[in-house]
Amino acid sequence: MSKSNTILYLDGVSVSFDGFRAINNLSLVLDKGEMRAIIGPNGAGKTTMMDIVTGKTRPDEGEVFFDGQVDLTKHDEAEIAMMGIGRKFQKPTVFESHTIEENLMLALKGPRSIFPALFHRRSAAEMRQIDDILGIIRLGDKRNEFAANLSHGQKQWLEIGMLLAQDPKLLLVDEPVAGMTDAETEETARLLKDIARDHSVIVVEHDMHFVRELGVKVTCLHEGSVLSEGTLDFVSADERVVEVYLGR
Amino acid sequence: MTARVRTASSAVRTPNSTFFKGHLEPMNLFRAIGLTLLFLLATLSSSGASEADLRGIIAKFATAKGFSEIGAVVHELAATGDPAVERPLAALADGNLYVRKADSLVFAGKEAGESVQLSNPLSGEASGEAAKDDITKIKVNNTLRRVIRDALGTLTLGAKDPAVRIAAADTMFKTPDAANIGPLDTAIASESVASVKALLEQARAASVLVSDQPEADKLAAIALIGARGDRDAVSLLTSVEANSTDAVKEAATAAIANINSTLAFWDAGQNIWYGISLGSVLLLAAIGLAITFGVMGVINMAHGEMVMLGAYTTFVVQQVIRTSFPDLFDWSLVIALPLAFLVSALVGLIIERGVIRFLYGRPLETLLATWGVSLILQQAVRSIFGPTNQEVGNPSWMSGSFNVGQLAITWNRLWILVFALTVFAVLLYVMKRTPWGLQMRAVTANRRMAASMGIRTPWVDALTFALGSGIAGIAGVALSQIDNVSPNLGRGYIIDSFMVVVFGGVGNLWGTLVGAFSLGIVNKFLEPYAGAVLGKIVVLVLIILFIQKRPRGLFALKGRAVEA
Amino acid sequence: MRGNFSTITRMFSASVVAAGLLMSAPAKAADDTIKVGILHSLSGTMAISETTLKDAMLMLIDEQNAKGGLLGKKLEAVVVDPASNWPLFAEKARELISKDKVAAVFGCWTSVSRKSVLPVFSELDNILFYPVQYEGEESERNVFYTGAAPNQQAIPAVDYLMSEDGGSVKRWVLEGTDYVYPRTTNKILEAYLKAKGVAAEDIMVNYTPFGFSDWQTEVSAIKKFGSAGKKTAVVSTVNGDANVPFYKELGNQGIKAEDIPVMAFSVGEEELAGLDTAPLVGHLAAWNYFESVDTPENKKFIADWHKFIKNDKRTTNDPMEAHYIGFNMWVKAVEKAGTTDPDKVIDAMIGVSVPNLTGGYSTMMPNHHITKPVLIGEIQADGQFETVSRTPGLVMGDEWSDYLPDSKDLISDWRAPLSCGNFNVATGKCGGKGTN
Amino acid sequence: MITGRFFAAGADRRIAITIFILLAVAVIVPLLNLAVSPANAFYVPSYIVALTGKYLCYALLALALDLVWGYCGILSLGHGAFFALGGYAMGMYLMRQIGSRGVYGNPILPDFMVFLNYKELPWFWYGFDHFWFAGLMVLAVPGLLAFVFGWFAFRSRVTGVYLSIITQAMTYALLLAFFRNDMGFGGNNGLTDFKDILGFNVQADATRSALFAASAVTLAVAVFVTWAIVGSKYGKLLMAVRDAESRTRFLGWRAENVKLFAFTVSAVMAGIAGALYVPQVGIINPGEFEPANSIEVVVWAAVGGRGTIVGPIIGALLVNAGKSWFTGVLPEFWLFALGGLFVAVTLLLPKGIIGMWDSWRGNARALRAASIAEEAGADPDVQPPAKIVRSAARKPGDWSASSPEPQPAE
Repeated sequence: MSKSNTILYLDGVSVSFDGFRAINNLSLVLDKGEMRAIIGPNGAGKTTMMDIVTGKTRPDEGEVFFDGQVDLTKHDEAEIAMMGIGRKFQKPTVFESHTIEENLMLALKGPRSIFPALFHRRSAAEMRQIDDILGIIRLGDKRNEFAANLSHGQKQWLEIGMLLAQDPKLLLVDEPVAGMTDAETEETARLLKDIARDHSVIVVEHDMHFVRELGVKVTCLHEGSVLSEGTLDFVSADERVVEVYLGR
Repeated sequence: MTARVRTASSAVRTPNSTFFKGHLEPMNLFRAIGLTLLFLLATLSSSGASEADLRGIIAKFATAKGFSEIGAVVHELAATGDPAVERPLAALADGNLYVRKADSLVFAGKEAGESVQLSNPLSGEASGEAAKDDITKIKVNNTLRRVIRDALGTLTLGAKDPAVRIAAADTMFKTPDAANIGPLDTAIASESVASVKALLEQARAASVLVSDQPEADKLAAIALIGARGDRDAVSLLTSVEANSTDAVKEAATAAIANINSTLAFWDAGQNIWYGISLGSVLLLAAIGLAITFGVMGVINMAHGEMVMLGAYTTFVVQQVIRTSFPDLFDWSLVIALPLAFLVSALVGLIIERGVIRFLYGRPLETLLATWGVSLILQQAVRSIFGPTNQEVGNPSWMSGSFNVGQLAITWNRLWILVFALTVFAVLLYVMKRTPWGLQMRAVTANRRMAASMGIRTPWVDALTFALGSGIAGIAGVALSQIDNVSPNLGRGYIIDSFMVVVFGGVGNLWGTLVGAFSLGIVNKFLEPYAGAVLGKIVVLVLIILFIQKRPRGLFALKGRAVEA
Repeated sequence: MRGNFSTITRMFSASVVAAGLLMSAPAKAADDTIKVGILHSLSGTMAISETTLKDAMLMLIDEQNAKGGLLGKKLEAVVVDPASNWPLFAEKARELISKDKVAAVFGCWTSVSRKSVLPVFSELDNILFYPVQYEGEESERNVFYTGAAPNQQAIPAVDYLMSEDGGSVKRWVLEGTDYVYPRTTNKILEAYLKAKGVAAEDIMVNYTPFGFSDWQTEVSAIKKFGSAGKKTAVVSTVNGDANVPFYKELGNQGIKAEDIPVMAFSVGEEELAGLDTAPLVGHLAAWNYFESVDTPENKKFIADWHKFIKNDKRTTNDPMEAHYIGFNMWVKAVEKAGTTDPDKVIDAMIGVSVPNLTGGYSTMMPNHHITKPVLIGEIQADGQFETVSRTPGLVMGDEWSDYLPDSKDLISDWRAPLSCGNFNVATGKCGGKGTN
Repeated sequence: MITGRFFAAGADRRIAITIFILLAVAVIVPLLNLAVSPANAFYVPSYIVALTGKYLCYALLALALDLVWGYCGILSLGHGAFFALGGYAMGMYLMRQIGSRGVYGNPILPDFMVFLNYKELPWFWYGFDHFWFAGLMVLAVPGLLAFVFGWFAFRSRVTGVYLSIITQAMTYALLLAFFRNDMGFGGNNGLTDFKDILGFNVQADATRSALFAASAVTLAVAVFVTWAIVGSKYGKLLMAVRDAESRTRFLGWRAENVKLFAFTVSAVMAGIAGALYVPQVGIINPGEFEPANSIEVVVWAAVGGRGTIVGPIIGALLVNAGKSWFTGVLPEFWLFALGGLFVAVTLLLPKGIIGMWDSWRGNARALRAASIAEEAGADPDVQPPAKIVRSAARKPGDWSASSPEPQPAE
């Protein structure tokens, strides 16, 4: 496999915690501009994989490359984030004692050191960017609300908005529709498809309807390695997937 | 006894000028005069002195002025060689000999409140009472006590009890005297217990070294003493080295070097023992914390005060025992243990129900609130018992020490070690093997799941906290044996306890065990080089650095990050 | 938004006013009483020692009032709690003098607390009676030192140990807590011992931290040092709390007083009360007073104390005697001066002589230290000391030790015309202080 | 923009008023002390000046602690160490100013060195005869210690109670170290017997008043600086790190640097507080390193309201005034009161006095605020009135942990 032209390249990655192999010889390649859905039962290693990509967990062995040439195992979370990998957590994590606007302001792409932040003044360009994102995530009217006052679904969106503000090359989105109504789910799918037009995206999700709606290539993980990969129809037809995950 | 004295008298040698050379210290002068008198008198009266004679000598205590005159009377008494003088001499050493002001008669006495029960110093027959004001105590000081001990040493060489003979041999070893050789020879001849015999031979060798016997004998003596190999041997040989010449001096030097190299090895062992012993104290102090902090995540800053409550419980128990059941004193700690556990556990339960349960999930607030509780408990104890230290006595089985090789091991430290390990083992058992332990671990692992399975989680919390506090309480019983029992007792242990738990790894009892012993040993190895203060600072800095390296401690549980 | 303003103003004024009010509220200056400040810690680490002194002072003041007070007025004790916090000592001293207008203050225990309040006393010109043995090297116009200077405790103690009665000690362990008093005392003793011909290798000095509790290593080092074939003694300046574990370890490791006696300067009856003294019989302490001293004055003092404190078990100790002497001296000086004005009383104090509890008189010397007998006592099984030696006469407190190179030329004399606490006899100049 | 905000309405107004009051006090109290005759009812006695001056230093210390605790969630139980180090730096300057007026008259060596037989001045005492150098050290020493300590701790992601415990270990280690006489800092007795500061007698009423004014002005400046920091984007980031540290990391912020900056600034503020404190109380000794002191600072901040700027100041003033009162009038009850305060504040007043006041006022204002928010919503430069104090914790324990149940310590 060639690394060039991939946005994310995992080869033979393993990691274990206290003897438990969370990721076992996992290989996964994501092309530039691709959106990929990852499914799999609990404990299949989905979140751990994201931890490895974002630098939170170091793999015991294996290669992890970003954009074809950057070895991600040598960098920490902040560096990786700066390179252009954004991540949304399973549980929506926003800054609850800040307003929506401030949340986005902190996420906006820009210098990430202390002193610029200390003497930072809002520019019109930044305000425009924030306006745009607020439009995309449909929170324009709540700009000055505290994030804590948002509903669960709105927090999910805000978090996605913060990812957008980061302007990453690759988005890792963990269970974006958990706890959402059907309408919200559809809305989110549309939003992600929008985003996927100019970003690479990995979506982890249990909701099969949602995955179907995304209409992208699917990878099924099981016990830390790839069980099956292909279109949703292909994967859901796979005997082993049915066995361990979808159920008969 | 008479036989012994007779033989002794035949071996009498008048102290000559060589004996005095280099020994003109007052102590030796005392002893020399005493021994001279002893043997002169012994030659005169082959069958011991009559009781009237002894009475006459004892009466001199009434008129003796100052320690040196009293000392002279002691010598005179010892010189009679009569075993009957043991009683008055022992009474004198204990400060129980009195002079009645009215008639200047000497009595043994026993204090009973404001008056003193008098008895005949020789026979021990009771002879009435006297008010304290009517009698004068015959004062003794260290020097006199030593003189008496030496005198008694010679007198008790033939005692029935081997322990007394050992003590006598020991005394004579430490205070060698050429005149002792004779009596020792007799004693060695009739000694049947091998270990006592060896000691007597060493005592004899010591005496040979200060005599003017031939060089060959002295060299043999040095070899014998060198084989003894302890500090007392070094002490003796050092003075021999200083006071002799040529071959003897060389032999002494060699023997000292030899002993010192063995002792260096034992010193390392001793350090490890001290470390283990300190470790056991740390373990005791920290183990309760390992439960409240490690298992429940509750930062209990009042933990030290739980220890203090345990110590005060011990004090109260001993107080009751002293006034009401003096015979039970040796059992006081055993009685105090369950009570201390209950007292501290109860207070812990109250704290948990009253304060901590409202603060679960907010560890920093818990820290502050329990700190406040600790201030209140401290001041409460201070108000009730007063600010001064309280006396907690050591039961006899926790006093003194014994030797393993050249390792001096004190009983109280050993018992504390045993106790700490026992508590640890019991706790481990409770956690791993009992239904309650299972519930506790279940609640720790997954609270909601545990609750839905019918475990009453609030009760488990409360009881776990009470258990942790109760264990701190019984730690207090043990610590009362080696530390001050004062309202500040707990303060001294809280930081150390936290260090142990954090170092060992939170949530892991084995980590606490390893943490406590390794910190204890490191501390004790640093102490001789860096001094106590610097040693402690170094340990603290090491822990701070260690936590940077392993933020979750030595035995941390790894796992997929919980966050996100 | 006015709410914000009022919030803030109210809160601020509340706290500032509270601070002010709290401080100034009870300044009911009754003219018919003379106020006496008592500045001893009632909480914190020093409470263990100082609380007793507060009670002793209250008793003395009660007794004086029963005798009709002073200058026809009643005495009134003002008790404050500096909580073992040294800056708080200074604050409380200031409060006593400025707010409560006390005529004199009896207080402090540790050297650092005394050092902390010194500037306050000289600034506000009041009198402090300091009742605890200390390291010397100080003589202030506003302070009267009724405890022992090193030469009133340490040197006679060492003399005793060197004497025939004391066991002709040849080898010395100087064991202390790491603070100024032990450091200075040990410096003086080292110089003194060397002057007496003790070789450097026969002196071992060791320091441990405050509240030290694990003495295993130190005690075994003492044992080792003591096995060099010469009579060895320990001179202990170990402070307060650390003593109990120290003695327990000594007892357990079998160090008997007959073999290696320990001479302590900071262990009194109060400290022994927390100990089972049976294994310690024969260990020594040097003080200027023991509870066991058999004089009528002492008997009365102890009886009064037991009555006052309503507990027959409470002991008396040396610092209590120091307060007894200090208080009586102050009373006498006030009567002599006819006023409580500190300036006049300070001048009247010198030369005042009052009975002490050990059957003699103590006199205030021009260096603001007093004359005292020095007693050496051995610990008894009942927790008391028995006097085994006593200096033949009274010893005058020597503030500037003759055994320290930098202070041997200094003297103190607060009488006119010298009026100097650190007069250098070599240069003939007052060291720059105290000429006011 | 800063000035714009400063004169704007809302929570910021509270800051302006605080600064105004502090500056006013800095002028009025010395005037009432020096220019008014003691007989006058408005006279402020010197000891009140000294006492409140001391409180203001404590208030500065509490504010410093609050910057890291309230705004960044770092519960430092070792801030007393920075305070004490600043104090020692100032104390060393004051010691050198004694010159030959010490009891032994040695022009170079302080008294304690003379009787401990120091032959010459230890190297670390060099330069302290200059005020500028000492002033620099007041900032540098605590700052550097905090920087090094924080750099290690935050980089290794030591957080929560672990951090609290090792900060406590730090101050404890320093306590033991400074107790050692061999360290050359005067051991247990510390540094004392000061004479002059910048040529003025430290005991003179005028100097005291000047020090008081300096403390008040410094506190005012510190309030302003803290306010500016907290209001900046960095300040938002600081709170973001407090609320969701991992989120900030995945946004590309270096959370450890964010914390390190606040920790260092806070330590420097604490150092300044210590430096102002020492000439006013006349002594600095290792007792200031006592872990108990650092914990007491935490309760000042908690009483007033952490995560606010005014709260810690009010807390420090009130608790210390209470301490002065209790230790004078009811000595036996001081620890009961202090201990009870700890418990009561954590249980009943988690947001402190300020927080309680705000939530009380908040209900009344909520309606009005909502309508204003609508009008003002479009203009980004005008801060809408907050429903609550924006920086205060919204509810107790918000940033401590998410679940209100016992959690095994991580």
